Amino acid sequence: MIENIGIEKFVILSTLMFFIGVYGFLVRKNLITILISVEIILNSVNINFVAFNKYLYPENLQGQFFALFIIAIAATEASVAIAIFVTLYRRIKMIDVENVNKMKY
Amino acid sequence: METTIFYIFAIVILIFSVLAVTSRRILRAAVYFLFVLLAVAGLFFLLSFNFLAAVQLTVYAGGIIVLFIFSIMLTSQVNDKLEPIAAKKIIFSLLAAIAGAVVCISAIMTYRFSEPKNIEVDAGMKTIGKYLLSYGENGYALPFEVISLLLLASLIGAIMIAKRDNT
Amino acid sequence: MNFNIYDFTEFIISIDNWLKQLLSPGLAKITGMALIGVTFLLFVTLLGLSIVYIERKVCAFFQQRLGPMRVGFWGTAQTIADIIKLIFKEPLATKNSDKFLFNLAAFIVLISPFMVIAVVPFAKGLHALDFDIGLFYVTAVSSLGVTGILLAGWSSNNKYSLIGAMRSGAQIISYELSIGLSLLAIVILTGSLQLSVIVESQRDGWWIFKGNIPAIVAFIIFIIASTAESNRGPFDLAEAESELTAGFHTEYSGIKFAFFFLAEYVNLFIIAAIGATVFFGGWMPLHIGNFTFFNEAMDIIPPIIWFFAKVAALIFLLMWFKWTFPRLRIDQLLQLEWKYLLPLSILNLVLMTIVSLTGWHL
Amino acid sequence: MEIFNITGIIPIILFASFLFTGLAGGRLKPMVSGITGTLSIFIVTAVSYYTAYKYFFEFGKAGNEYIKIIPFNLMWLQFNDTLFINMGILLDPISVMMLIVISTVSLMVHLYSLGYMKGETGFARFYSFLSLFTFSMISLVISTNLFQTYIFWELVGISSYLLIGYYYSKPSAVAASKKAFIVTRFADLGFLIGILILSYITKTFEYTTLTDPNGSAINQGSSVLFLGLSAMNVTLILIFIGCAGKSAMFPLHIWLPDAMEGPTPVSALIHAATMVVAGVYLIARLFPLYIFSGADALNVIAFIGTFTSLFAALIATTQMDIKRILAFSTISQIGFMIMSLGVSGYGDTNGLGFTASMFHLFTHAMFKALLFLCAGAVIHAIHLNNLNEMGGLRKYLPVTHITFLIACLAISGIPPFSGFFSKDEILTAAFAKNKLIFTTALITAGITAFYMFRLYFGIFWNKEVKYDKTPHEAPKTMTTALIILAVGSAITGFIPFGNFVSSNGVPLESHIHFEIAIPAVITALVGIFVAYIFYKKENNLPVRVSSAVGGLYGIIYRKFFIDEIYIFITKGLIFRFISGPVVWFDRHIVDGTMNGIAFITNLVSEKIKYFQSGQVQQYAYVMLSGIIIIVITVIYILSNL
Repeated sequence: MIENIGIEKFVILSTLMFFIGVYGFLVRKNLITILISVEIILNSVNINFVAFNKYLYPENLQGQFFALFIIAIAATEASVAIAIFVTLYRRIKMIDVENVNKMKY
Repeated sequence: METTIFYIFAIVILIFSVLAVTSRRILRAAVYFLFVLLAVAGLFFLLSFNFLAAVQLTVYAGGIIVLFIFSIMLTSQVNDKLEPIAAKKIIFSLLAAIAGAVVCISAIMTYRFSEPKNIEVDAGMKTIGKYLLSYGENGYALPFEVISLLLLASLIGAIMIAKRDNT
Repeated sequence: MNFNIYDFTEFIISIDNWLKQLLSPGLAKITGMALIGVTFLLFVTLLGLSIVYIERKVCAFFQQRLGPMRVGFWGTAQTIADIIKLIFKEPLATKNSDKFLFNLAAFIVLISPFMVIAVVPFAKGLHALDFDIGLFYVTAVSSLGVTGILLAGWSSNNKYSLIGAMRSGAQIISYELSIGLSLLAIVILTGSLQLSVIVESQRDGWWIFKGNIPAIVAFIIFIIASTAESNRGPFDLAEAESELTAGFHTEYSGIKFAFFFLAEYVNLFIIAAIGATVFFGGWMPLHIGNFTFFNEAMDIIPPIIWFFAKVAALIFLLMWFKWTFPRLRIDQLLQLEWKYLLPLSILNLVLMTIVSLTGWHL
Repeated sequence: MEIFNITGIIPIILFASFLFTGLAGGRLKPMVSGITGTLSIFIVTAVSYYTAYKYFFEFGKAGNEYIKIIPFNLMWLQFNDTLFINMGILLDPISVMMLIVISTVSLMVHLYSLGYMKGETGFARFYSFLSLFTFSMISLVISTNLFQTYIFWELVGISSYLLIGYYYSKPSAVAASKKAFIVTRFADLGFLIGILILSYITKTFEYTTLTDPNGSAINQGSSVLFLGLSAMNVTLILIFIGCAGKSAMFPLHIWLPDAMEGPTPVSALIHAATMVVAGVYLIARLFPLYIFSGADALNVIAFIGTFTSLFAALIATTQMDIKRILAFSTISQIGFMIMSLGVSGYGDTNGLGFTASMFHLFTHAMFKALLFLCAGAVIHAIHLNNLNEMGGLRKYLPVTHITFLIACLAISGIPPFSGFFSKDEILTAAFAKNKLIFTTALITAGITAFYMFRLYFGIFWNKEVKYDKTPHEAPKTMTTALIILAVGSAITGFIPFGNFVSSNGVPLESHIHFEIAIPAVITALVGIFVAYIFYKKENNLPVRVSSAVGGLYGIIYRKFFIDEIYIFITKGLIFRFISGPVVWFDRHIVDGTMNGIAFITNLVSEKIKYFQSGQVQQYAYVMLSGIIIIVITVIYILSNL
């Protein structure tokens, strides 16, 4: 609980962050920056979880644990994704999302 | 006092998020993202989820960001700039994002959240440890183990993918 | 104002009260923060100056020479003179480098040791923060520094810097694991991550003595891994002069170079402080079980002196390493971590668990 | 009985050995797997003997009778209250006896293979398969219910398949393993149907319930009718088909001679001493059921056994490959056992046939394993297995020579070797039941003596052959196994077998029946004498005799054209008139439908694939706008309706 700060402020903050991430996801071409956008989205979700935990259900820690697991999954996702990017770069010397279309049709 | 700190963090988060998704220098984007992460960790500290904040610092700031920077170092040069994005694309994306944000925020504003409970959250290390390793109600032993398995799998997977072909 | 040099709790509280009387609550808090900040800045500067001087002297003695002798008594003012020189130097940056990141890197490198130093307990009640996740916070925050090094190497637009930064990044990330695991070994015994609790738990003897063999193994791993993490010899590949000129800070000059320099020595202090706190009882005097007479005799020496004595001893140990051992190759370095230290520390952790469960520790 | 819990470790040890040698064996030195396998089977043997001692002499008897002991039995699958499948261990005289037989022979074969298989590629594989086989065979004999038996029955079949095809680079070995597998699988179909009908009738799989002479299974079962016959009879004949497949009874015997493509120790273990007697064992296991509700089935069994023994013995006289001769001899001897069960009654002296069958199983395991191992030693020494190309080996292989002679005497039924005692009991039982069977069996015994000594003289006497390399005696590990088994073959006849194993558990006093024994021994001696005349020295007598009987010899030499008949039935009839149309239907109708569907799908997807641009961001646009539209619809439009 923070004085004068209601839960909706947290939720709005995370919503804005979420859509900033979405915007990044939509416009960016470089795969790494797209991944950064995705991570921003994940962080916004984490904020939501924690805020709900703190404000609405402080008696147990579900929100915190979900956030923990999200962080862990983000780590795995980032590591595998970056391994793929590096391999991709070795193959086609480029990591723009539009150039990765070998499998198209 | 805490109110002010919250606003500072919120503003930092928003500004650097925007910078992170718009910067044309890719490493700068990563650094802005680092600031976003630090501010989020600060929010967690503010809400007295100390453990979660420290995890955020270790895993994100200490781990994922370093991975990003490494991959950026491997895939681009210092004075590379990303190509400017077509105006049409920007407009459409912006429209989509703003529309989404407006819809969500209007929904949030009209929704009446139930009254916040003023109970102190017991997020101490002992409680967390107990929850993580118990398997009854509120026990997280199974997800914990599954996550550890997932981490191992991704470790091996990342090595296998990034390994140089021998052929 | 009289205060007890054995217990700083009241001293801190009285300063707080004084501030509250003087100013409005919000302002008092901000002033308190500023006070702490200024104190730490001064402390860190002082620390940097003295450790650099000590290092030069120790190095010199190891190499059978005298070291700085001209400025001040036995060259004590040499480092101050150096700092003054660095401040007045022109800050340079290479062409086509990313100036913003180039400047930012120097700050990020210095921020992380500052954040760590906040939780170090110098004496009873003398610390800025006493987190319940103390040790975890230390490892979390100290991992921020690597970002600064990577940024410095990248933004210098210099291949030596880049290679140095890459090496440094790989090295720090790897050795972080061993450090964490070796500290965890003691955490198993104390059952808490809070640094003040860890210190308090050593009232009847330091963990290095009480903790049986696993504690000693943990300490050895800690010392090796933290030497590597702070990029000091024999693991100073990131700034290997003969190969990479000066590694990631080749292109830095003037005050920004001083930042890197300072950060390295503050890190040295932090490693020694954490090592002393966890393994050697921090500010806790040397106590032996219920040997009351001896314990009381030891208590006469103020805790703050105990603390700095231990830290000084550990710093000397680390310097000794640096000036004695030859440098490793990068593949040897990573092999050492991944093939030996990491399995060993995991094994040690298991051993420690057994020791703790069966109560074989004292 | 807690003391018997130790028996439970037998399968565990063997399975562990199988896993270890199978998974890790390829990476270690070959000898490590060999020694691991041998050591584990040694432990198993020790435990088996311990179990047998405890069972027969301390805990097995309740009053005057050996009872069935179940140390543990775990519920595995439950269908309803009465019908369930367990996994457990059943100890009774025959299973304990089988434990001893299997572990002993298996130990000998393991030991022997250390020398025989040395240097072969896939040494570890060999040992892991041996462990698998021993594991499944032992689990088979200690099963508590039919279903468990069936599971291990199939496992045994698999390990036999693997071991026959051990030299998988040799086409003939591959063909032989496939043949063995298909034939026994075909027979197992009958077995499975039998099990299902039996469980339908009796509502149980448990042996204790099934074979209780006063139990519900036997009483209820006999009243059910099927096609005018007693359903029990049909069922039991179906089960017998399974047994016939495994035990190589006519007309399902064709796989066994070909199975000799496997390594010789395998032939000794699986195709002489253990797996092929599984059929005999199963009939013995269900014996009360056969006696009380399947008299007709038992008659069928008796006649098939008799016919097979004569038939196989006749073929054995003409064959040239030494392992093949032994294989036919095995078929013939198993025919004896089956026949003996078929002529047996229940209880007291009526049950002599049962005891005799088990006794013969026991002694046969010893001497037939010995014969095969000796043949292996001969092959090891000269790398030939055609009788025509060998001779005069007695000088080079003294140990093999002596042990082989003992085994020949034992199988011919010459006192005091073991075969004499068991064969005597079989003949006595047959005499009491049916004179025709008795006469046939007596003649078969004579023929047995003849072909065994034909083999003996052909290998060790006859002509002196110049070998490329001077043959030398087998290594120590091999001769040790030979000597131990020879001692076994020589003396096991003196065991008062009836005291331990009998049809109803009550000890049966056994003695030699001289009125049967004397003619039998004389017949055997005549057989040996004829063999002596024909084959002791090289002469043209055999050729003259064979050309004298001409056509008959040809027919026998071609094994009565059974293989050709099979080929005709399968290729000429089944493949042409049934499989052909089925294949046509499958190719054109079934595949045609499927291909048509696929073709249409392909056509459609060719048209619509351009929606998939491969651009993730486009998808994200579509998804996001979709979500927004849905949300707006739900919130602002639907809620205002």
